Parts: sequence; C-alpha cells; structure tokens
Amino acid sequence: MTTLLELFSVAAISVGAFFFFAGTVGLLRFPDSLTRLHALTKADNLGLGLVVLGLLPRAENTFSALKLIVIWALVLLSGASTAQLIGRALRRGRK
Amino acid sequence: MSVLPVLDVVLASLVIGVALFTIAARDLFASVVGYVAYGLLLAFVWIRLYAPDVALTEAAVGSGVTGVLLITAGKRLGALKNAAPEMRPGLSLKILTGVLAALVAGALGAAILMLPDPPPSLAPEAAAAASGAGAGLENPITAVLMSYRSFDTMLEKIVLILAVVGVWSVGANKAWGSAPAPLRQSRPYAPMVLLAQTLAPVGVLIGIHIFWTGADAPGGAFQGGALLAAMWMVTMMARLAEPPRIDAQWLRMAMVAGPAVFLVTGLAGGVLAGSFFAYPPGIAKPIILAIEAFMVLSIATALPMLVAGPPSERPDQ
Amino acid sequence: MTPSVLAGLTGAALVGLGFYGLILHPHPLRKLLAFNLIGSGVFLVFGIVARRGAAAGFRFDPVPQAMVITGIVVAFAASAIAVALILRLSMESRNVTLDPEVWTRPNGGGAT
Amino acid sequence: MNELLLAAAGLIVLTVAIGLARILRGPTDVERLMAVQLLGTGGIAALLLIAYATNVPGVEDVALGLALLAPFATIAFINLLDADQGDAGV
Repeated sequence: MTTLLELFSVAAISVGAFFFFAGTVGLLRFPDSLTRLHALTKADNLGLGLVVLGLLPRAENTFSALKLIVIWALVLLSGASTAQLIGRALRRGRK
Repeated sequence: MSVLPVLDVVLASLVIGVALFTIAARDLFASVVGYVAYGLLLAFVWIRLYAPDVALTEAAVGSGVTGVLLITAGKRLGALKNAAPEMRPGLSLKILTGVLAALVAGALGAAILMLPDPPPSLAPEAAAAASGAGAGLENPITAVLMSYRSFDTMLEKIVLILAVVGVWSVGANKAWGSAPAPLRQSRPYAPMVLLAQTLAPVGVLIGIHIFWTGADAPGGAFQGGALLAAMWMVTMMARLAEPPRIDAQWLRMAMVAGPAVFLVTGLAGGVLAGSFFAYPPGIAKPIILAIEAFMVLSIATALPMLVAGPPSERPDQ
Repeated sequence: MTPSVLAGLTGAALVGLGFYGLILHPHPLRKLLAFNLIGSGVFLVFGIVARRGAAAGFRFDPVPQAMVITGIVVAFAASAIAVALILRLSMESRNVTLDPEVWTRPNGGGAT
Repeated sequence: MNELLLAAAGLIVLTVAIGLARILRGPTDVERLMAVQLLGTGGIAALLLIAYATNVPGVEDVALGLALLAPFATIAFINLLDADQGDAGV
C-alpha cells in the first residue's frame, strides 16, 4: 500500500470517527427532537461512509470491497427512510 | 493491544447498564427499546468471545425478531385498553427479592471463577466430525450442528414446528384456518414501502449468501433463515404482503420440509451408511448443504408465523 | 481478568437482574422480558465455557457454541408461545395480569 | 496501523455508548429509537474496524447482517406509534 493511500485511509477513518462523536454530541445536546434526528443522520451516513471509504483500500479482494459498499448502501437506505418515518412520527405526535 | 481490555470493560458495563434499564424502565415500550439495544450489545460481546456465528444469531433472533414479537404483543395488549391493576410490590418484598437475586448471581459468579483448569473440551471430537466421513466442512459450528449433534438439530426444528402449532391453537375456535392479524394496522406509508421494496430483495440475497458460506465460514442455516424471516416480516410490516392463511398447503409444507428431509436422510443413513444420521463418505457435504437448504426454508417460514400470532377472523382490533 | 471471565461475570449479573425482574414485575410481558434476560445470561455463561475449551486448533469449543445457537432459537420459540398465551389470557379476562386474586374475585375476571 | 484502527473502533463505541444516555433520558420514545439506531450504525463501523484490525474471519458478515437488521425493529416501533396515534394514512 502506498503511503498516500495509507494517509487517505487514516484521514477518512479519523473524520468518520469524528462524525460519530459529533452525532452523539448532537443527539445529547440539541434542544429538540428534529434537530437530534438531524445529528443522528449525519453520524449514520457520513460517519459510517467515511469509515467504509477509509477501509476500502485495505480490502483484500473485490468481494470484500463490494461487501463494504453494500453495507454502506444498506445503512444509507435504511437511515434515510427511517429518518422520514421518525420525522413523521414526531410531527404527528406534536399535534 | 491496550485498547481491547478497556473496550471489554466498557462493553460489559454497558450490557449490565442497559439490562438494568430494561428491568427498571417505567413503560413497556421503553423497556423493549432497551432490550433491542441490549441484544445488539450482546452480539458485540459474542464477537469478543470469538463467536461470530452466535453473534449473528443473537442480533437477528435474540434482538431483532424477539423485539418485534414483544412490540407486536404490546400493541395487541394495549388495544384491550384495560390496564393492569396496580399491584406495586412492597419494600420488604423488593429487598427480599433483591437479596435472593444477588445470591443467585453471586453463586453463579463464584462457580465461574472456580471453573476447572484445564477446561474440559469437546473440540477434538468436533474437529473429527468436521473432517471425518468426508464431510470437509471448514466451519466447525456447522459440523457440530449437522454431523456431530445432528439429532439435536433435527429435534430443535421440530420444537419450532410445535411452537407454531402451540401459537396457532390458542386462537379462537371459529378463527381456525384463517390468517393471523396483519402486522400493521393502518395503510402503508410511502417511505416504508420503498424501504421494504428495496431492502427485501437485497436481504434475501444476503440471507442466502450467509447460509451458503456457512459450510466454511461463520454463518449457516440458522442465521440465513433468520435473515430471510426478518425480510418476510419487513414486507408484512409495510403491508406489501399479508400473513398467509394458516391452512395454506404451501405454508405447512415449507415448515415441515426441514425436519422431514433431515429425518428421511437420517433414516437413509441408517440403511446406506451403517448408522442413524451417518452420511455416506464422499458426498457428505452436498447432502448436508441440501438438508440445510430445507432447514432455511423451515426457519424462514416458522419465525414470522410465530411473530404473527394466532389466526384472527377480523383484521386487527 | 481475561475477557472470558469478564463476560461470564456479566452473564451472572444478567441472571440476577432477570431473576429480580421476573419476580417483581406485575406486567406479564415485562416478566417475559426479564425471563429472556436470564436466558441470555445463561447463554453467556455457556459461551465462556466454550471459549475456555479452546483445543484442537480452534479458538473455542464448537460444541457449546453450536448449542447456544440452537438455544437462542428455542428461547425465541418459547417466548412466542408465552406471548400467545398472555394475549389469549388477557382477551378472556379483559385484564392484563397474572394475579390469581383477580381471577377468583367475582366480576373481577374470568369468563364473562 | 492496526492500533489506530482499534483506537478508532474504541472511540466510536465509547461515544455511541454515551449516546445511549438518550435511552435513559428520553424524553419521548422516538428519542430512544434514535439512540438505538446510532448504536446500530456505530456498532457496524466498530465491527468493520475490528474485523480489519484483528483478522477474525466472519466479522464482516456479521456487520452485513447488522446493516440488514438495522431498520427492522425501527419499523415495528414506528408501526406501534402510528397505531397509538390513530393513523389516518397521510
């Protein structure tokens, strides 16, 4: 693995971990449910996405790389649609 | 490797903390949410014990499907709108129970600290089962389930069927043969439908993949079947599919297929290979995979039927 | 303390917690949940027996691990039956309780 | 390098674990759901990092299964909330 790729890997994973941290802080500190939902989706999509991106150069073969991407795609899909569902539940709950 | 011990302690205290919450939470919903989180955490503990097979089963069955079962039950109970009479236990009873529980936990903990050294192990026998009789299975867990302890595994499938029969039979008499109540009361909602439509096909593929790799790597019939079951339930929860009538011929065939094929192969082994549940050398692996394929079918149909509950005449009350 | 001993002690604590909840909670579904906690605690204790039994080139003893896998599925089947029974019971009595006094009290429950 | 991956995994688990405080504090059930979802995603990330750092086989597949199951319980909870609020279907 070239140094450049290594550097990229480390950077992506660190930023990913940071997004998890930021998402957690948001979930705990933000004032109301909708803003907390916003923080959560950032951690979901970007945090995991960057970790996956950082691990991609380290994948042993195409199949493991594909698995990583599928994992990310699944979480993107479910994160986005459950955020819709949760948001709707919140809106209806307030009425 | 200085991070891992810290991680272990954090994980252990989290598991206990979330378990405390599920016991102490005031309402049922919160405590079931806690239980789902608890199942996820336990899956991580199993990973740390080098048991990815168990981790996957715990995440799928112990956390996911059990959580859905409890929440569905809570919904149906809530529909009765007749709260339990408050009978809060008194302080003395609480203290007494606490002491009793602490005694049980303490005794168990002491037993763990006093486990014999060197530990007894059946690993050599399992290794023999994995490589013996031409099985050629790389995953020792699958070898144990399908070869070394195959009788247990078959009976366990029968337990699942008996459980389904048990659940069906507590339904009202006049409802017999009809379909269980749907898993969602109201009309489907677009994002949920989209999610189910995309998730289910991918999930079926992944479930089959996990079953297939189970011969040589972590995975297998239980995990693959549980994932397929979860996908069927997702489509039912989004109202893309409704629970089938319980007298449907295909449903009953699918549920019985696993143990039936297992039993027939076992009997055939008695004739062809010399003993009950022995596989003819050389073709053991294809036979095991064939049995497992039918077991996947049985698990994938039985688990959702257990969650859907007894047949009900009307759509959910 | 090795990871396995830690996990085993966690399992023991879970059994204790579940035991407490099983006895004290009046709500039957909460009792069931507590019962599941006991179950997973027992599985965990079983799991460390598997981890300690590492031999023959494995990092664990596959036999107890395989039994835990079947155990989890059987525990779920038992929970499903319990849920079905609880639902039927409360449908008959219009009451969500296991309290025998509610059942024997006139007008308090039972078939109406 | 592996140390770094493990450290990242540890950090993620730790922060997500702190996020579990939302389960305790609520105040609504929806918040509890969010905390569980964060735990699921963080768990997947940590599992992947640990899998690449320690080469334990099969952990990737567990992560795959977790990713598949992530929305599973959430859908059930949402269905319950909808039922509670007397859904009109929107």
